[in-house]
Amino acid sequence: MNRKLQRVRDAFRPIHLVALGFILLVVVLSLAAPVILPDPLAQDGANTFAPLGTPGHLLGTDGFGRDTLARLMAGVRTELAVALATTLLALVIGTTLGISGAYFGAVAETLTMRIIVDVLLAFPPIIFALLIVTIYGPGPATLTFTMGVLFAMNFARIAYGQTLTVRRAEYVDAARAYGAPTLTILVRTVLPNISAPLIVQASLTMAAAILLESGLSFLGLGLVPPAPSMGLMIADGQRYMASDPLGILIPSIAVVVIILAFSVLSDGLGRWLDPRRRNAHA
Amino acid sequence: MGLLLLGLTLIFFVIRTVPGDPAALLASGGGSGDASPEAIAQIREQLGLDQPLWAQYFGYLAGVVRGDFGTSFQFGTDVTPIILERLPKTLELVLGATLIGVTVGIILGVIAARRGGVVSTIITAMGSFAISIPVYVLGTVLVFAIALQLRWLPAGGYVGWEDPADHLRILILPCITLAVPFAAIVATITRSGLVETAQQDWVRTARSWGMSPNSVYGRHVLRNSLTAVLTIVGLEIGLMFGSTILVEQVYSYPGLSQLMIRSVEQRDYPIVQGVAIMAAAFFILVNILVDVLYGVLDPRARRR
Amino acid sequence: GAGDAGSGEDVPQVLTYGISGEPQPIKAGLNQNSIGYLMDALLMQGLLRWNEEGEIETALAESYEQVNNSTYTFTLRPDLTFSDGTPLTAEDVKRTFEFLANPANAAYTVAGMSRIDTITTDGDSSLTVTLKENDPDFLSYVANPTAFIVKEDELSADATVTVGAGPFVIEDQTQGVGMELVPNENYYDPESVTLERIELEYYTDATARTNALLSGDVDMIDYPAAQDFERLESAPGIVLDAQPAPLIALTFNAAEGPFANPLVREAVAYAVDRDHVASAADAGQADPVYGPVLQEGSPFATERSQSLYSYDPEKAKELLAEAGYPDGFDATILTMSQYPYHQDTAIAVQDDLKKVGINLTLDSGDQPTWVQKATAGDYEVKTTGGAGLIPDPSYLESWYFANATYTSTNYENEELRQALIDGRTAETEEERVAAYERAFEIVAVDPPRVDLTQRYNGYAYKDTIQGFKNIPGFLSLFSQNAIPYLSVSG
Amino acid sequence: MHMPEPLLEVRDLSVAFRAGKRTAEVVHDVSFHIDPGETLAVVGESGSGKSVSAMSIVDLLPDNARRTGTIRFAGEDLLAADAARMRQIRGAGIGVVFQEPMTALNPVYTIGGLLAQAIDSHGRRSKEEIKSRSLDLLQLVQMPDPERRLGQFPHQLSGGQRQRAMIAMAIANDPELVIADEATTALDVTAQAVILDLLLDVQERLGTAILLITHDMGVVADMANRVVVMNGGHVVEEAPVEDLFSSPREEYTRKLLAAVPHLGRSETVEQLPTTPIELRYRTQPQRVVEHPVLHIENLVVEFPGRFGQAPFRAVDGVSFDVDRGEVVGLVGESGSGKSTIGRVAIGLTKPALGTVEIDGIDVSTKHRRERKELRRRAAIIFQDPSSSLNPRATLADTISSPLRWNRVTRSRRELDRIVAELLDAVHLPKDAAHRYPHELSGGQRQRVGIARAMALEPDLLIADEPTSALDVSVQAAVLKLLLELQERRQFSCVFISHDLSVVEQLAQRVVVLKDGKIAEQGNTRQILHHPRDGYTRQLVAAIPVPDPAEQRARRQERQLLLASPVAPESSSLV
Ligand SMILES: Nc1ncnc2c1ncn2[C@@H]1O[C@H](COP(=O)(O)OP(=O)(O)OP(=O)(O)O)[C@@H](O)[C@H]1O
Ligand SMILES: Nc1ncnc2c1ncn2[C@@H]1O[C@H](COP(=O)(O)OP(=O)(O)OP(=O)(O)O)[C@@H](O)[C@H]1O
Ligand SMILES: [Mg+2]
Ligand SMILES: [Mg+2]
Repeated sequence: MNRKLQRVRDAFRPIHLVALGFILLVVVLSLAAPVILPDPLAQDGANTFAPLGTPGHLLGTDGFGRDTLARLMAGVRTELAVALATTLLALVIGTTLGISGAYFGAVAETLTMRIIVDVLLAFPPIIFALLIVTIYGPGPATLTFTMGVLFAMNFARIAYGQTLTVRRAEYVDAARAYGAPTLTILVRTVLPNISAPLIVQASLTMAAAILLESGLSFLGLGLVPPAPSMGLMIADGQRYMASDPLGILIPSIAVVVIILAFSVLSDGLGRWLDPRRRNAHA
Repeated sequence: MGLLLLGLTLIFFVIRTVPGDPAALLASGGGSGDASPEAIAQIREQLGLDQPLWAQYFGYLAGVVRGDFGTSFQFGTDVTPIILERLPKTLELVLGATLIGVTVGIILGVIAARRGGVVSTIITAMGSFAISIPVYVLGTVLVFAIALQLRWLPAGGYVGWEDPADHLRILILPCITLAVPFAAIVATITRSGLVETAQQDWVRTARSWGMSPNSVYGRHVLRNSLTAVLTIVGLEIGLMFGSTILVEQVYSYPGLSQLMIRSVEQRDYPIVQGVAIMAAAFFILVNILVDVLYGVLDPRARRR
Repeated sequence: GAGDAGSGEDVPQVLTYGISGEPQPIKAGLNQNSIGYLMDALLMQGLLRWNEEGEIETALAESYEQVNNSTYTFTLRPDLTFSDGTPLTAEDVKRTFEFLANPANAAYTVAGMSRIDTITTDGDSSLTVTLKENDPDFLSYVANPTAFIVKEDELSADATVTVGAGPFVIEDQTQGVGMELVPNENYYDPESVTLERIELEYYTDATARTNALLSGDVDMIDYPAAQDFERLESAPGIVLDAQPAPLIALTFNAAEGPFANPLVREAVAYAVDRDHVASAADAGQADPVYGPVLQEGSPFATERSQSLYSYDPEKAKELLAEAGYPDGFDATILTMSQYPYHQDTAIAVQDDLKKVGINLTLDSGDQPTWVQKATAGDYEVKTTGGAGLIPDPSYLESWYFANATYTSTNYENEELRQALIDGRTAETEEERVAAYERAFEIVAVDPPRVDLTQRYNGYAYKDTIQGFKNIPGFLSLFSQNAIPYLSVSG
Repeated sequence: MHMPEPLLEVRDLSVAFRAGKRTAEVVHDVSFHIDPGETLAVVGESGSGKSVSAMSIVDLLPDNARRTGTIRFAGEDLLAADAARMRQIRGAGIGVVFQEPMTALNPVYTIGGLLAQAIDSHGRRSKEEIKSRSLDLLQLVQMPDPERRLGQFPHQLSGGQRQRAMIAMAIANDPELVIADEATTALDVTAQAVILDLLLDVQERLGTAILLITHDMGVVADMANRVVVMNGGHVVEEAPVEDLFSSPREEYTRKLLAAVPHLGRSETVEQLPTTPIELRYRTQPQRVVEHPVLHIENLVVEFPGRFGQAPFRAVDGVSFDVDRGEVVGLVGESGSGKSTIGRVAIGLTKPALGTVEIDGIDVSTKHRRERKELRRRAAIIFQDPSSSLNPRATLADTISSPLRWNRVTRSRRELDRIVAELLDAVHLPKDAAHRYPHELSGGQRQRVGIARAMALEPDLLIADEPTSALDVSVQAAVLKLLLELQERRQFSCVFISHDLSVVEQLAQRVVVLKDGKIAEQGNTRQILHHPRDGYTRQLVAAIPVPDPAEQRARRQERQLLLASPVAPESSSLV
């Protein structure tokens, strides 16, 4: 136990801790937001596009007179949940497909990589989203599922490529020779050795999920307004970019900072998972 | 081939599952006017939408085999020339962005990995910025700054090859806009691959020969990380092909995505199907290329 | 001075017009939106047309006469031809009008045209139209841009109209990019055309369109986004001409549920703060509306008719209580995400209605989905946009009681229907005003729909462009009739 | 003889590794020197710091290592040298042969590509020059079929072939000093002899000095002028080679020499003290079987050729049996197919033809139960320890994994206990359990592989060069452990080794392979002492004995043997 902690301590440098701290802070704040901030849905027609620092509206208001800060925090909450769930879903589905496609024979490869992954990748995302929304109706769960499946294909291709190389390694042979169940080989032997690009992809996916959520919500295929979401804020902000730059700037900055925190954190995660890098300088 | 057929079948049925009636849209002038049921029925008949679904499907397949992708509902002309008109434009955009994105991405990734520390953090920060800034915002800002303020480049539109200089000038901003997040993604993946590979024993071997640090990096670290980069590049090229929509919108660039979105909005099935097939074919092509290159880059990845 | 059309200077007479989408192939009589109107104005010609003052002027017709409210005669200009040189005769006009009158052809002007009883031609150049019933507004239908005259061989619902009698013809076009037009050599009045060439360029994105104008890539744009108005107004050398035009309204499915109750609909009419909607959905670039929209200065636009309702949530609550919903109720509002002003209107309405106890959930998809649900009556209340086809109040007949599918609201009120018909068919203006007043009083307590705001429709252009004027009201979309006749100064 | 200026002088060198905030010093105040043209052997216990010291010289340690002390090469202070200068020295001044050729060769390049890069690292050469130089080098290191190897990837070579390629790269630019870290461990004795001859020859011609790290006292006796003995990160003794063998001063050295196996004196291993090991978890009943434990008949293994070329036959019609409790030595020249046979026996490589059965069950059986049973009963020690260890698993995980996978036990405490016991048995410190493969020395990694194989107490063990990287004392301990277990458990073993003296100690029978075919097989004593086959005779003659005087005599004998017409088919050895 102690040793594991030690490894974590070796891998994570101050900057990673700052990132982690920031994310935790954001989570706590966004959870606490309903208590300390005004209702993010409350419109105030008399007070639209209020500037920064307006009393009661620290970050101003939008075209509906809704408090930007409250919407932002509520949006962050939704967004983190949706983006994290999406990423996790994509990671699990995609990695499973990719590893199996590369590890097992040609039949598995055709089935996973060619039939599922390539077809889905080549399938127009907007039509896929339309279909899912048609079947299940819009909302966070549909959105997460749609995006999760879409992004899973990226993970699949990456996992596939990396596994092609790793499956030839002698330590994989060793695992087979020592009777490791196939699942164990895939999860305990192959997976850790292909984890680096997957982790990076996960942090990229976080960002992509937020942007895609914005796009899909804008098309009515994502979250249902007026639910506060960063994606919807961005989509709205884009329209008023010329007249109200703050509207786009605030959620964009929030996304950038959050994504930055996640990429820094993912670097720490990469160090932690790779014993050779754990004690390296960079 | 089988894949294309599968894709084609899927798209054919899926697009028809999605609500929206092309005949009603057409009859009402894109949904803005009134249309009597008779009028809608008449148009439906003209479009062949009154036939049973399977008959439509096999009719379509039979056409595709002959190279006939049907007649666009909205334009009333053959789908093939409409798509072929736009295909090279989108390809130019995608290839231009790929070129910039890959070059800049790899360079930044290498710098980040080699210099480490603060430089790496700065590049990570830039990367986070580049991937989280909405393409639309980036595009608009570029238009404001470079086209409207500095007036260096046009704000958008399209000029054909008959004026090569203007043609290229038009391409610059959209390509850059597409390339920015692309480069960030490539840089991130490159960096991570590099720091992992740099730990391998063979790097030490190459150093022991007295190879110059740049060669060691290029041939033994970068080269081995390229497989991961290649995967991403392949993916992104494929995805870009179908998702340049925002860029095309900001720059009013007449690419396939615009056509696709517009056709989805109009439920112009033949075009949606045509573009989807085109995109799928392109994607499959890119994938085959990636898989071949993969084997070239890493002999262990070969199937046999 | 920039305003002077410098006669000495030799300014190239080329207009580059950035438009909001790619024109669709022209179909006889079909409404194809503002871009369709533009193409109609450029390539086609009807007997009459709206001029930039919002008045009807002659086009292919040399003269016309309203014999009475149900009989109209037209005399064509001599030696008219289509752009390909084929003669255009009264027979072509008759055939076209008959086509437009047939409901199966989905013509936009079908409401007016279907009232035609007989058309008799008198030689090649004059004809008389007799209506089944009085319609003093019939000329408005004839002047509609979609009522252009079509050659015999292209006059069918599935044909694309390629030949017209308009001032311009297409010289070249690139799909998705733009098209070039040059004057039609066979146009009946070539002197009125100063421009040597018109280049249309397609900019789907409103901001991109605005940017194209600001960067000088184009000379003129249609339909700038409300949030860009300020930017355009403050740009030197740019003119923004925006006028209140299309409506955004709430329509109800009156077949069942709470909205079947007139009291509930009336409550809604009182509960929505129109200013709130205007600022939320159109950055304030819309005029609040508290009654049916009528052309300014029209004798029917009485003070009462323009203030049938007011913003009064208290009254709304009372009405709801009276209707049996003292605690309000839950409902779904159908809207479109594709057009942000629809969705933003819905969000604003949602907020206002919540205050009186009606909890709305948004059902927001893309436009085809909206059309499908609207057509199938698969909604409770929805946002609707549009402009009256003619400026006179008789347009309300089709708005309130269309038999056509997707504006159908299952609304029925025999009294109102009769009042509107009376308003149209009465012989004298006083009788008409009185009938419409009666109609509006019914609308006040049994609203078929709730009009919310009249949104600004704008055109922006370089100040070197001469001769353009945006007509206020529903006619704003027809302002593009002036495009072929513009000129460029130095 | 007057004192020449030393080529390399190492003084008070200490090396420490940092992990988080902790540092661990593994080399303490080491000093030695090498004169021009001299061969200095560094011997010592596995893990004593030999490789780390050597890598310090050329600054090729991982970046969490810290060096202190002085290192002077040709009068130049290497600790002060900047990166550009170090680069010039590496390859041209000092060439390095690494201990584990699998992971040390970049898998994405062909041997030809790698050689070209090594040659090219100091000044550009033309394509033809590079090609001819590459071929020369491969011929120099006795690579069979050099032309074909140029186009092959590292994973397509046998262990010994990889090592030869490494050596070729290290000497590509005629360095003044060659650091040879276990350069010949994976080579069969004949190849080893050839390489050693070659190094001596290069040394004679070019005056190259050699820093020879080895555990093979025979090689030391054969090659070295002086010997440095290391233990626990310290230099314990330094002496000219004759003095060391005749009158070792230190207790540790004496022990080391005593442990050296010597062909014909196979009892030595018995004298060593070992830790008795009792793996108390073994539950399955002994099976009484009538079949041989391993039955190989007419085995043919082929590897696909490049782009339409004919497939390469690595094993060609091999048949032999291993009975219960029997140890069969598998020897033969590098690339003769030994490892391939081992992989086939365990079911990792599919044979093209022939039968391979364990306890009468075909190894390629389709039945899940049978396959599981096979895995449970057969174990393999891979030739290359580092590539066969999952770089992301701790040693505890690696060693205990067979137990977990075969559901012998899942209890943490039980597993911890067994791991500790196994680590102890292979002389690894207890704390090694929580380390990762890259934090170990080559010999330590090899012992991890052995411990893993022992964990299940297999019925059949395929041991592919299991002690090649081990110093004699550890080797003896490990061998003893094997023997003990083997006696008690009656397991069978295919013991692949190039070290005939070790084979002599362990094996009852020997199979000699050459070019994928069996050259000779039979009783160990008979094969090693009265070889009938010409090739076997050469093998025996090539074994270096750990006695400088005797070895000199043997060297001459061997030259005669090679010159004689007895072995016409082995002309490749010249
Ligand atoms: N994957 C492969 N592809 C092609 N050839 C291979 C492959 N693996 C091994 N070979 C060839 O098969 C032959 C036998 O290899 P093997 O590893 O069995 O030799 P070995 O007897 O173990 O030699 P060593 O003592 O050097 O380890 C060699 O010539 C080698 O080049
Ligand atoms: N990267 C590292 N991090 C921590 N400890 C290390 C590292 N590399 C080596 N060591 C430790 O340093 C000590 C010396 O290792 P070294 O490789 O020099 O041994 P060696 O004498 O070459 O042994 P062998 O004969 O087994 O190769 C060993 O105990 C090893 O565990
Ligand atoms: Mg070592
Ligand atoms: Mg081998």
